Amino acid sequence: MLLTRSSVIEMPEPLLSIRNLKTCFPTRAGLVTAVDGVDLDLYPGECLGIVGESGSGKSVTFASVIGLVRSPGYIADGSIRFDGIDLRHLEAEQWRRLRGRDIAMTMQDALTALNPALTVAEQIEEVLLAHASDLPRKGRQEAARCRSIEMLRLVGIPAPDKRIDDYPHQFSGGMRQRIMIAIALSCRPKLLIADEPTTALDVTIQAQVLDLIGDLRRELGMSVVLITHDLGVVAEHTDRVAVMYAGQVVETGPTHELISLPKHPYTRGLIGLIPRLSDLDAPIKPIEGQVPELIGLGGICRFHDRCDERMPRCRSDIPMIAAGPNRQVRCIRVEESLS
Amino acid sequence: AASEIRVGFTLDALTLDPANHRKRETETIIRNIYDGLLTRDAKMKVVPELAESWKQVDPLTYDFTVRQGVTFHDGSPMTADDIVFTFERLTKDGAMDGQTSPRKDLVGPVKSITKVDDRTVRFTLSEPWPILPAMLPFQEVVSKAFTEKVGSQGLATKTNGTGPFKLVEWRKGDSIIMERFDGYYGGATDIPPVGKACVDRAIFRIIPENASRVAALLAGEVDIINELPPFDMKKVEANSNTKVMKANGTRTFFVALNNAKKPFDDPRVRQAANMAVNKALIIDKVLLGTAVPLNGVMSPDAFGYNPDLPAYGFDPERAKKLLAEAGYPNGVDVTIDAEGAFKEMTEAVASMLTKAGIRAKVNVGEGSTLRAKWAPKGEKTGDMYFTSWGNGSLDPADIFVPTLKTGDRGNSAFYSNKEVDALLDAANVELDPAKRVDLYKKAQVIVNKDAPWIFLWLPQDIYGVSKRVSGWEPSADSKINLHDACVK
Amino acid sequence: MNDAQSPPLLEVRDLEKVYHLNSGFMQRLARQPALDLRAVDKVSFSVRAGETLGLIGESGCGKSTLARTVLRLHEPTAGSISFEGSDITKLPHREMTALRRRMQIIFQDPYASLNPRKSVEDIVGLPLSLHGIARRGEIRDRVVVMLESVGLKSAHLGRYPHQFSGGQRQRIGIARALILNPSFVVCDEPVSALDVSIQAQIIALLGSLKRELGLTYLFISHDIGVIGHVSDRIAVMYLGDIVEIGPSRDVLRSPKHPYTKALLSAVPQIDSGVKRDRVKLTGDLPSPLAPPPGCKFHTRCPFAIERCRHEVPALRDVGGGMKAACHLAGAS
Amino acid sequence: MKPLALIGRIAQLLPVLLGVSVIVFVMMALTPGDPVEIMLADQQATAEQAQVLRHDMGLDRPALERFGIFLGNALTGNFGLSFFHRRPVFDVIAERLPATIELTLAALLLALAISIPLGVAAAVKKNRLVDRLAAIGSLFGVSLPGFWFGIILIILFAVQMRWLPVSGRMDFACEVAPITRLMTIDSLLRGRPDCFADALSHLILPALTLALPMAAVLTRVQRAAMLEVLRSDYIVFAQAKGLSRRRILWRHALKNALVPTVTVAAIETGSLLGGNMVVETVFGWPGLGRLVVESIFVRNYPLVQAAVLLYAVTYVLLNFVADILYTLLNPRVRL
Amino acid sequence: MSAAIQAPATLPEQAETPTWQSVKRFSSDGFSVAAAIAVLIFVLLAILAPWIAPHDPYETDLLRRLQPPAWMEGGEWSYVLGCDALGRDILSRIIYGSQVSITIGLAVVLIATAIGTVLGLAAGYMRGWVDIAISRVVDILLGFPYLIFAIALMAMMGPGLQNIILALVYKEWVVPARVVRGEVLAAREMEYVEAARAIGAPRLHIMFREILPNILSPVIVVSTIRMAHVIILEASLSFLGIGVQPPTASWGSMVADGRGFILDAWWVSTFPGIAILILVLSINVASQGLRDAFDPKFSD
Ligand SMILES: Nc1ncnc2c1ncn2[C@@H]1O[C@H](COP(=O)(O)OP(=O)(O)OP(=O)(O)O)[C@@H](O)[C@H]1O
Ligand SMILES: Nc1ncnc2c1ncn2[C@@H]1O[C@H](COP(=O)(O)OP(=O)(O)OP(=O)(O)O)[C@@H](O)[C@H]1O
Ligand SMILES: [Mg+2]
Ligand SMILES: [Mg+2]
Repeated sequence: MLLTRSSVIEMPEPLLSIRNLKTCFPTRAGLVTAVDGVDLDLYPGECLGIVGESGSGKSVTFASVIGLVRSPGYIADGSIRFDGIDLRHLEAEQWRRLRGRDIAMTMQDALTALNPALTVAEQIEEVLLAHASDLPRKGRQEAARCRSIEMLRLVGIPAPDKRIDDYPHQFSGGMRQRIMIAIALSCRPKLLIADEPTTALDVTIQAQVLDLIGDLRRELGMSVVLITHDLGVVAEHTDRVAVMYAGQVVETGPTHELISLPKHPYTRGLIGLIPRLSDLDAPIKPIEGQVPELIGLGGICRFHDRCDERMPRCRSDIPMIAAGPNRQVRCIRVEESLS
Repeated sequence: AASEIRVGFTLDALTLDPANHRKRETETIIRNIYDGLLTRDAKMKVVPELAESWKQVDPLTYDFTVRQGVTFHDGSPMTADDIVFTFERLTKDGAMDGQTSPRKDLVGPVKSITKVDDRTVRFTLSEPWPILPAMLPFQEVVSKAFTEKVGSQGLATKTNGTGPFKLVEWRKGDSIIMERFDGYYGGATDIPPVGKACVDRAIFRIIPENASRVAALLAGEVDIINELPPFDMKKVEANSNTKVMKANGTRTFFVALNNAKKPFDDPRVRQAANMAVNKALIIDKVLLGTAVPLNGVMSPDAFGYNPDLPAYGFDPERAKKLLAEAGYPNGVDVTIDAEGAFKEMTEAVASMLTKAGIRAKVNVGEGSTLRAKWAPKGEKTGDMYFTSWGNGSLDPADIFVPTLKTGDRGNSAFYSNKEVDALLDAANVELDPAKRVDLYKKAQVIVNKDAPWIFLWLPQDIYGVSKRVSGWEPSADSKINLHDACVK
Repeated sequence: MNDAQSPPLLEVRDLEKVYHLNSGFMQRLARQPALDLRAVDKVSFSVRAGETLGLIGESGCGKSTLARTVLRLHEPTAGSISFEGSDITKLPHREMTALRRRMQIIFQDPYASLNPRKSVEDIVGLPLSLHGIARRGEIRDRVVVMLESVGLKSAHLGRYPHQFSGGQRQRIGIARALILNPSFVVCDEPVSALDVSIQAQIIALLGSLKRELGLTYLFISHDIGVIGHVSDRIAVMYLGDIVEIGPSRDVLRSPKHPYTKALLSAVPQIDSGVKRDRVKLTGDLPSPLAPPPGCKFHTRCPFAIERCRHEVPALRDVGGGMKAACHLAGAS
Repeated sequence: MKPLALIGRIAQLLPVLLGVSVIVFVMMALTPGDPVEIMLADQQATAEQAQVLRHDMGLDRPALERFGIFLGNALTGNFGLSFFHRRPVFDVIAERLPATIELTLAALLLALAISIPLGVAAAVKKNRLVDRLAAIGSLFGVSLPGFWFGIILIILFAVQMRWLPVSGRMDFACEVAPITRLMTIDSLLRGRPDCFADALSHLILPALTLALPMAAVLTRVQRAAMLEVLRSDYIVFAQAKGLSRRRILWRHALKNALVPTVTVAAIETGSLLGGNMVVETVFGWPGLGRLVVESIFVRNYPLVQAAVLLYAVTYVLLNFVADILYTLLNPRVRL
Repeated sequence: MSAAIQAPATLPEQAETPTWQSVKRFSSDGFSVAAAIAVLIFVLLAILAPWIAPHDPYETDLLRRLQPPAWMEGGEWSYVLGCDALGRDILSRIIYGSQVSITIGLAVVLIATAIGTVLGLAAGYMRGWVDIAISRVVDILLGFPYLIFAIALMAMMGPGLQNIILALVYKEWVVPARVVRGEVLAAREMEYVEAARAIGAPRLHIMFREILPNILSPVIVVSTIRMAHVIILEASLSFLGIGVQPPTASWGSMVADGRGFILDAWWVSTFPGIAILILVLSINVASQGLRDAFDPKFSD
């Protein structure tokens, strides 16, 4: 209803479009609704940043997209369309062909995401062998190996032809992350979901890896979803941002606009508590309270008990509200300011 | 088709060297490959085998005539030299590559063995020893040349005998496979039929577990099994293909009472114990009639057995009275030691004793430990010991003396009676068999009255035999001789 | 900072901590090469009473080791530590135990640092009973007071760690460290395991406690933003060495060591209006088991010259109260 | 594996072997019973003869000296003569060892063949029928007293149904010249499928009796390991790569999930090797375990000492094999 | 994150110790509870044997030798499960036999766990020569085949309940010692241990008050599993003829005694065999429940 018509005019068809996504986990304590009514669009060639605190549902949202919600979790509601396909009703075999080829993913911790018992060569080649239809019939194996070495070279592994037969533990953290990126990109996917690709890395290495993703994105012309909890990373590396809180998107918008002019109290709080090197004396203002449990929350603003500006109406279901071109905010205060 | 007889047997041979063991089961296996100078017939009479005949020249000298035309399995003839070699190997210290044969004492006080001529070998003793012939069966003759070739150690696994079968393969712990020796001279002439073995192959298969051994017989996997538990006789009889065969055994069962310690230092208590046990019931119910009750040491088949010994009837009331007389009006508390194998029987005995006021607690121990505990040199701490003594030679010298002479090897009752000692000593050197019998009979009467043991019984050896087997009889010396056995 | 003259509370000289790997009995029998991991390599610094020294560096550079060695939770291999003017390097166990009342530590992981089988009262009260400071009856009262000062309630006394959120657990850890009234507290990455919104709460709490109780902190973090915010002075570590140390403002504004420069420029900033010169590093962190000879940073340093390959640079004054271990520092 | 590491292994072996030797020696020395008396049994013997035998057995020397001699000889691979077989202990053990090895290997293979697929299936179909059945089966497996179960098997399969032989290792009709001395393998090598079938039929029941409890344990281990692996990030990543289910299960997951199974299998095999005398007794299997137990009962010291040393060496070797398998399965581990 | 799931939305006012949580988790598992009850019934049988057993388990009567169970021809209802070779009531002997199995199982596991825990703690926490010494002994004992060890020990010390317990304990402590050592090695690296050191806690306090409570649950779990093992081991020893003394009835010796009659009088060894199976099965089921309850990371 309040969809940002204006954006559609400027933008082409979205590559990925999530509507009202709801993903749940039954647990001992009750039903955890990890993602509750998320709407997101991703356009071709775009880099979308997803920020939010731990447990806010970033990973689960995109695990839902790629169909890998861990058991016993399940998608309870909503639609996910990717490149004209309805992802919610795919057969196992269709999924298999889609994953790795059209949608690729990297994970937070490369050491645990790479199989410790298999060589790097095997782990790259198997993706190519599974998906690349353009490999020659004869000598597929060799062709796959050649292309794997190419990929490793592309992500900047020195002497890839020698190192390809090593095991993951023989590489440093940054190199492992790059290997994972090489694996994800080996079939030139249309969409890369990078789930916290650098959280486990030191800043100097993190910079190298993020730069690499940026370069490759431009080179291969793909779309990237960059999941992170570091606003700084988002600021430097993404075009557009979605802020998540307690299983919901609370604010979206072009990165610079959103950071310089946050409209949701939570976003404001987030930005306010980041220590800035440029202004050491600026006090950091903590957000008091803690993230609510995702059990039986019902339709209320999830931030209301931590919010300085709360009012009685916040205890009702708040939809995303358009707040300017390409911007949406889940806060009724915005409605007030608009009207 | 080749005929084959299979014996399900309790224990494997320790060695195939006839001179290097002391094990009854090993003897059984070896005796089918090797023959000895003498052997026994079904009635336990000692008869010549590799010897043609023998005679006692004087109390210290025996001459053996060597049978002619006997060949070893390798085809070489057996000569007097081989016999001399065999017995020197048995009796000379360190004659077996530096080791001494453990069988040395089985041939008694032999001073020398000499070849008189090609047909005669002479044994000279250092003191009179009337039972020499009784001890010679199962001292098998080996080939001198072969032994020198393979060495004493080699003889443990390689054989070259004169017996009815030659070794094909020894699967250690599993089976011993033998085949007929076609050059066999025929065996003892006093035991018909004389000739080669009847079956082509004979196999001993080792099955220690009773239930498995019986199962193997019933399943037709083996033709003869030894140590058939009495309980299984009914089943073997009921099976259309199998039958039970029995032979009088040679093992005397008794409960040794500690004569050196209260309460059994009093003969009245010992007699009371004898009256408390209902032997007949146990023999009837547990042994299913496969044993003869004993009132003394000796087997009824043995040399010098006294059939006229009075029996201690089952009479718990008398027993209690005797106990009271001996100063135990309230009964006594004792333990009765036994090996695991005899546990059931011991428990039966113990519960009978208990009912007569001798409250016996069963202490099951491991055989070797108990043997050490009850060694005559030991500390004499036990009360009662359920045990047995085997007497393969069926001569009192081999059971009466060791178990009841003061301080002798097997005197676990710590029994000591000067009179008995004197009688036994006299009998040991008495060459006139009739007089020897007399001496032993007298000694048996005294022992019966003194009751150093609870006299129990002499079980029969029970075999399960397939009905396809013919010509084979169990023998009282517990050795299975397959020479005459045939299968259909 | 007026206390440039006040005597240092903690003074560390040439502190060294070597972990002997493969030194087990069996490994020695197996003749496996003994590996010496020089986690802290001749480090010297001092902390004045009332100040916060921030310690920053990449993962595995030896920050935690330094902290634990200073507190003698691990025995130093060489060098000396003096606390409140007296040498504690070789202090016997018993006296060291007594001294622990004065120096405490707050740990990184709020999950692993609380014994899951003990109630909050036991955890926070244990230091008191161990040191025989308070009688049984008093302990509870003092625990309650302490809990309230870190923002918890007396209702929490009987609860167990698993019943708390990460931020609350960290408060329990702080309470445990502060109940003995220490003067010196090591904070070993007290906020890195926490969410940003909670991080800020804890940083604020630590700040106010410091002011109220007059504490001195050695504050460890790998987040320069946090370090810059809380510290008076900053020390930068690389592979077991302190490569640069100085007042926060100066270290952050005009770093002298190329590693510090690279580190600062790599930190993603949200105020992207500020355009920064990226000092881009190439290559990976060398293995601490086989650190490069000469200047340990030369393998990744964009400015390395021949001299850096052989000669170990000393940590020397480069003006403005700053020290840096670089042959090129100060020259520019 | 580097030679240095091998030296380390051997160095590790020595204190264990020494300790084991001391314990077994002391134990045997403190056990009442006299091997000479046991050997002479109820038969004709004089004190002199006993003394001669005692000398032959070396029992007339003081215990400490005997231990020294034993150690010295053991270093050169000489374990002396068995008191009762009066042959080198080494030979006597070597004759019985193959049967034990064959049985143990068969049990191990059987257990692995049961437990790996079952464990994997149970993990993949968690909380479904297979899983429940596997769980119940495992519980029964570890709860069955082996001796009793063995007897039940004999009654069922050998006596009632007559499908399988009661006891022994191979029929006598089969004379297969030894190569490995494992009957099943030898009969195959010699081209005697009939004998192979026969040897196998003898092997099945005892191997099953031994394998069942082991399979039960391994199934649980395999299932737990598989579940753990299936939860791990690299499996999610492998799925995200669009690999086939088969490849993910058998290549990515199993290789990692086998690691704990290998460890446990090594430990279990060790205890199997040293604990199968009960089964050997029930099935008349001519193995080493029975021989050792009999030897303890007759105080055959040299044999017991040598056998126990052998078990200890095997235990260490098995762990060593497990370590090598680790490195194959998990390249992170280096020897 | 996972912790966040477990912590209830509103913190309960009443204190929930982790142990209490585990107990609650255990008691919500019907299967395990049933097994635990079965174990309890066996314990009660053992304690109340003199009052429950229909007959004197030692009273022999050769006239009842191998009398079949009641429902078979020749059976009597007063001897429900039949009689053994000496005419003793099998049911009564099984009831009394539970005393042996349970006493041995409990005693061995308790003693071995106590010893193993202390030594494992010492080895894992103190490291150095203490660790080397203890680990070597553990290795040596592990390298020693269990049954042979027990048999040799029994031959050395003679049979009897106490000696069986000793013989089993001699090696059994190795298992908890290993488990504890492994757990301690992991636990000593935990920050809460370092925290205890930082506040000046003495070594013994750290070992027994900080670490021990945290590693107790795997120890308890392992111990219950071992109890099942021990009961079977005792039965094996009795089977090999070196078990408890007659006339004491031990299930293992009952199976052994009866195996000679298995073809016809199957009841003599089958019923005690089933008794072992049920007890061990119950212990195993219960211990699996314990493991799931106390160590949620294992439960699936
Ligand atoms: N397997 C699961 N079972 C139960 N709850 C789960 C599971 N996986 C995730 N959750 C819950 O879903 C919510 C969202 O988790 P998600 O992993 O998406 O968070 P995130 O934003 O990616 O956090 P982080 O920054 O820590 O990765 C959390 O509250 C988490 O507890
Ligand atoms: N107990 C130990 N034994 C051996 N090596 C150790 C030990 N503790 C730390 N190290 C090593 O010493 C080096 C420094 O470790 P330390 O924990 O001090 O680093 P850190 O700077 O605190 O890193 P992080 O930011 O990851 O906590 C590392 O290489 C580490 O592997
Ligand atoms: Mg995530
Ligand atoms: Mg650290």
